Amino acid sequence: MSDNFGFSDAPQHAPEDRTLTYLEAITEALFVEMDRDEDVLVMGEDVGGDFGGAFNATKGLAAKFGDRRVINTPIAELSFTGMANGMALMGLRPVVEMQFADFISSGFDSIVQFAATSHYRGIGKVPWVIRAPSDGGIRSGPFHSQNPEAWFVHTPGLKVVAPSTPADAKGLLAAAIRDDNPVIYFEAKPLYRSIKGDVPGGEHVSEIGKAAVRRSGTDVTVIAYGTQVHTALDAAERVAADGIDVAVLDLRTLKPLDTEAILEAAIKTGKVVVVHAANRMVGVGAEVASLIAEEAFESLDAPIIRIGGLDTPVPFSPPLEDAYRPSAGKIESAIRKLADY
Amino acid sequence: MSDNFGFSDAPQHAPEDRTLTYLEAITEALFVEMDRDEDVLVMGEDVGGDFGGAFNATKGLAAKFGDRRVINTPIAELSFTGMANGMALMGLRPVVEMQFADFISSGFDSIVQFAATSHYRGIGKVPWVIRAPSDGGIRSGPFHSQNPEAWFVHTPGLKVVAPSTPADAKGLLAAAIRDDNPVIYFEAKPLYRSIKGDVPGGEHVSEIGKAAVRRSGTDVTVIAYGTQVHTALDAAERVAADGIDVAVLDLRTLKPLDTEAILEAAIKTGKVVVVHAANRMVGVGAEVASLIAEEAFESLDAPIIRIGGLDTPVPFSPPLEDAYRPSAGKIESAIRKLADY
Amino acid sequence: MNETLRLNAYRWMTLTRTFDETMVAMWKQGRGIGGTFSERGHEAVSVGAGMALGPDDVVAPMHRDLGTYLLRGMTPERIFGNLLGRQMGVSGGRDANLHGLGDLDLNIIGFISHIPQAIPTALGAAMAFRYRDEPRVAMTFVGDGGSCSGAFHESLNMAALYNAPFVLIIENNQYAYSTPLSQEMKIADIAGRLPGYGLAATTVDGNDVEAVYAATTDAVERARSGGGPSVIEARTMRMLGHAIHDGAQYVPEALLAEWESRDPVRMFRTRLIKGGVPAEDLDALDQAAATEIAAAVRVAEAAPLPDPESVGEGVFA
Amino acid sequence: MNETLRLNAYRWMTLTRTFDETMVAMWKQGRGIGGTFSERGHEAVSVGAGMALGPDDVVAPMHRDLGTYLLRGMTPERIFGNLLGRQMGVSGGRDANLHGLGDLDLNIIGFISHIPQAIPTALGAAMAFRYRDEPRVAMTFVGDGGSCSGAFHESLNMAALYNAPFVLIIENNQYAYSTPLSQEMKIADIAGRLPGYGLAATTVDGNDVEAVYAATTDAVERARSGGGPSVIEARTMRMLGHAIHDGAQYVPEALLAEWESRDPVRMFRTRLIKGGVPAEDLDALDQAAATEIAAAVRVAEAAPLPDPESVGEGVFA
Ligand SMILES: Cc1ncc(C[n+]2csc(CCOP(=O)(O)OP(=O)(O)O)c2C)c(N)n1
Ligand SMILES: Cc1ncc(C[n+]2csc(CCOP(=O)(O)OP(=O)(O)O)c2C)c(N)n1
Ligand SMILES: [Mg+2]
Ligand SMILES: [Mg+2]
Repeated sequence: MSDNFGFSDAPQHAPEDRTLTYLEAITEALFVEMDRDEDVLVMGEDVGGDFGGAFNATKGLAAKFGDRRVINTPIAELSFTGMANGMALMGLRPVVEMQFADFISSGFDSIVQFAATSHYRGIGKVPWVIRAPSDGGIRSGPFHSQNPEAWFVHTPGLKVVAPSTPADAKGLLAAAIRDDNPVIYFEAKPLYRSIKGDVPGGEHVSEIGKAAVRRSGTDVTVIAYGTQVHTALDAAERVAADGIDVAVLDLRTLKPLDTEAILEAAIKTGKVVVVHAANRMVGVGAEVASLIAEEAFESLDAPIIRIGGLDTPVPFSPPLEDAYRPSAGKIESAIRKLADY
Repeated sequence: MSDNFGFSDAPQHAPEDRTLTYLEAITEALFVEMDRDEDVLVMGEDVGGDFGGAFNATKGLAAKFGDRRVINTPIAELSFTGMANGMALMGLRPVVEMQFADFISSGFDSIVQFAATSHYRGIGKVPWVIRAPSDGGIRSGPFHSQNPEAWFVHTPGLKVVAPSTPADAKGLLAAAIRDDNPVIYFEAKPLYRSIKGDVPGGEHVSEIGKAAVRRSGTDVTVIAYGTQVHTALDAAERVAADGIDVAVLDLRTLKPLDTEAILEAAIKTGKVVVVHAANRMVGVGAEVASLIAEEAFESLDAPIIRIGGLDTPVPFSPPLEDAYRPSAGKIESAIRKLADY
Repeated sequence: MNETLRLNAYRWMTLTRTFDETMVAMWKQGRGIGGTFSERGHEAVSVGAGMALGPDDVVAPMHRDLGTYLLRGMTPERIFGNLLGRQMGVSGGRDANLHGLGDLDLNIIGFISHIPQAIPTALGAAMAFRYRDEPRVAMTFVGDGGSCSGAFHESLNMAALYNAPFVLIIENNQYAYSTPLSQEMKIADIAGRLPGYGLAATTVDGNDVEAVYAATTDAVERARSGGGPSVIEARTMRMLGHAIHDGAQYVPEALLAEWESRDPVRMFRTRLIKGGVPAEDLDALDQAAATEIAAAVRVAEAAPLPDPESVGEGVFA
Repeated sequence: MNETLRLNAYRWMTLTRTFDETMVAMWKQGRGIGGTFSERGHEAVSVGAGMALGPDDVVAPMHRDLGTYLLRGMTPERIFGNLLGRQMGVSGGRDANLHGLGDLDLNIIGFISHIPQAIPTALGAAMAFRYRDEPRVAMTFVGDGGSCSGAFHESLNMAALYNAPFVLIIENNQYAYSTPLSQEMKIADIAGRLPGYGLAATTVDGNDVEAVYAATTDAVERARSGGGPSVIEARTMRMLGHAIHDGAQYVPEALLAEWESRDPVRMFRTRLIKGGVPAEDLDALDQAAATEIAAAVRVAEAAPLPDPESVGEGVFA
């Protein structure tokens, strides 16, 4: 490992607004934030050199910022995440890449025990970000398709974000880096190259903890995040022809949840579908549905329907994986059921 | 480690029914099942020799069954649980003790990735039990008080049980040992010596997946498990004087959930409080409440109230821990609120 | 190795190589589903080590040990079926590529992604044999990359402590994905770690199937006779990318050229011919392999995908 | 050590011992809350190693390193406050006993139960110093038991790889809870593992504060001057149970007697007196320690518990 690279004083990566893919937006956030703040560094398996990670999200960073700030690690999630804890306590802002979100379980203790509890116990601030390329539908099998966010939303002391658009991919990553707490950033790898969108240039920071209405509607509300925002929007289109007017709320942040926006959206239509790609049982959707059942009970006009992955490992074979995942069709059926209720 | 101990042909530990503490019932189940089946063995930190584990749950086993069947392990949760995976694939039935449930996160990959997925992927059966001494209220601080069951109930492929009585402590442990799947057995350590109850002698096996009505009532249903069954019963007593008739459903198994019993109990009163000691957010209670909000919506007469630990690490100091935990008082308020609704 | 064993070894190596080349070609043609892993360059390790096991021994191969699966009787057909997500594939379409190739009837524990989970799992199998006083051995593999991970340490410490009938093959192929050995560890000699556990370790030329076989046979016999665990570091080279999509531009060409000149299959072929085996006999084995693999692909490609209705089956036993 | 350092070392050792004896007595009298850990027998390690650090260095002590906390300026008052769950305790009543004694103003990273999490954390601190080219060192501790766990391996491999300014003290006190060393590992010499990472390791008498100090000073200076990480195995004995409730009947009496004859505090006192220090000077330090600890207990016991309303504060920064 070479230590000879200094910090860059080059201008920000992209001062002007552009249309970027979701993946490009992630890379741009890393460029901008590393350029802005010398305390920001990137670490993980294969993130360095010319390679730039299994998905090329960190490509170009080592060339610009040097090996010192883009650190290749051995396969040791528990300890390189633990190392990030120590770096963060000393005031650095490490951005740790898990090669796939599936491998975040290998670093579990360093996250849920150390990072999550440290500020509460008076140990100090742990301002890191873990980037976790998650989600499936791309035939990667049980160990390269997982959506493990529920484990972390359940655990007190972690923030969790899950962008669904290129603009949020950039803005929430920047916000996560600037946040003084450990933030797990679930990036939906099926969106990497499949969606493009307008992304503000230069510094662009979204607010953590704020949901966004992606579509307004008066009949049924679909609450979703990540890939499923797009699936929900598809489903909304499908039923629009039949005069069913669907609202889609994108949670964007899973912890802290934007309870105000959730309740407002639920109350508006009185009929709610909650959707995520992660398996349904004790998923984040259960929290959203329970919240509504407790706080917006009076406004409810129908059962709250949850749609998620089935309660199985993520199967590989296309017909099985398709049966496993939420889909526009499944959401459409739920919407119609509620509309008819 | 000595290999010289054979298997015992002594009679079962306790052929006759007795009044036992919760902890004694656990030990008795281990005796009976080890005596019955040579494939059953016990492993974990400090479980062996004369010591018998941090809580003495395995005391006497090594003397009776030998070091060969009661294996002291180094501090290596990831790999001794992984070892249990391999043993179980070969047909043994290891019962692994986590010294505290809090340390189950150190063995996470071996549980949620390997054991949970193996049968589905065609690798084979993994019939182990992990005993996890959980729960707090006894001033043990953030790392000796945790209730991590939600992580595992969310993960497809694991069974999860949580006995609240000595009879179930014995019966569910025996059932877990005989089950062909990985079963996590959350034993509530605050109950170890604080409750006694009648326990059937000899072989006693409870059915996994069946909830039990611990108290019938017509006004409000409290659904709970583990320590909180007792707290709920206390709360029910408190309001009984005012003519509020409370039903208490003890889940006993958290996965697979007894959805039928839950819905029946919810429908009966139309008013539900869900309680657990684990923190509330994305807890098992969220699944129970969401299930009811979806499947028993028509029968609901009031919001579903969830009570759980706060969304903080478990604090040590008595006033903080008391504020953190569910209590008879908190449950009582919820019951009254619903009764008045 | 005697003559029979040598011909057997060649047979498995050429079958493995043919499988691999066919698979790589199919994926390039877009006939694959998802990604997959080539094990080109690893044939001597997977075949040499696998052949050292007895039929009752258990093995937990990793993603570059195709040869081990094949020689233990997992048919190319079922493996192609797995790669293609077919119902008749080893995992019934549930697991991907070279993961999930588990069949306890063949005494094979299937691979799991999370590195190096195979080590404690195989150690557990060894502990079961010890528990039951069965004269069986459990073997598994780990990469140079996987050897940096905690379970390596925890498990080898316990293997030594419990004197388990356990054999670990370290496949040091110079890279973990894009990361060269020099960025994985300061040392160059992974086997040098083993004395720290009270374990003996040997280093062998991982491109020499007979050397791998000899070292593994010693280790297996030691384990079987109560002599405890051992570890073998096989030095080899991953000749293609990490996975099928990876062009591996990060590997210096000279390094590849050097190892290409020591290709395990060709090297062994040359040795056999020098030792008096008629080239035609080897050609016949090559031909048989080609025929077998082509047939396997035909069967797998024609086989049906799983019924989506079955998706929920088998989560619990 | 020169005269001043030696007196200093004695001062911290006797303060540590007095704290520990007072704590044990209080818990036996039912004046404690929850459990706690005695570090009797570990005074030479925690004081000798801790004194080798400069003020800007960072340390992550474990549950038997009371001396290190004290000598870095964490007052007995605040520590008793922590043990008793008081608002003025180090963690404000949030963490228990000797956990959660963190104070970055004193360059102390508080302990976390999950063994051996302190190792990667302290390594991360060392990496931050290296990143910023600061001449600072990070030090931490692990038990014999903790050395069997995966993070030990992963972290030492990375410490060597990155040449981090990092020092690890292995406190080999013969037991992990009830489990003797012989049931934790096959080897007897934990330091023997370190060459496997490309690291130097030294073994010292953990009951000799000067030996610990000398070895640690070397290690700290090497780390500070860019010479990279090192590991010191300090051999000592846990003289009481694992935690306060544990009678430790599983420890052979002869073993305890042997180590009792080498009690680190008494041994050092004898050496100091032999070296010409007047016994009265040491008595004065003992007396000062007794006064300080008694006062600390008074303050902590009188201090208020936290306000239950504050329970939700501080989860996020
Ligand atoms: C815990 C974990 N982290 C990351 C990965 C992703 N991954 C798959 S293979 C691999 C490299 C493995 O290198 P090595 O162990 O040397 O085996 P090789 O592929 O070279 O045969 C990585 C990083 C994984 N499978 N498991
Ligand atoms: C991962 C993990 N497993 C189990 C425990 C419970 N535990 C606390 S201390 C201890 C023994 C530690 O032994 P050692 O590392 O030798 O330190 P010592 O207590 O002897 O100083 C155990 C098993 C823990 N803290 N962390
Ligand atoms: Mg490799
Ligand atoms: Mg110890």
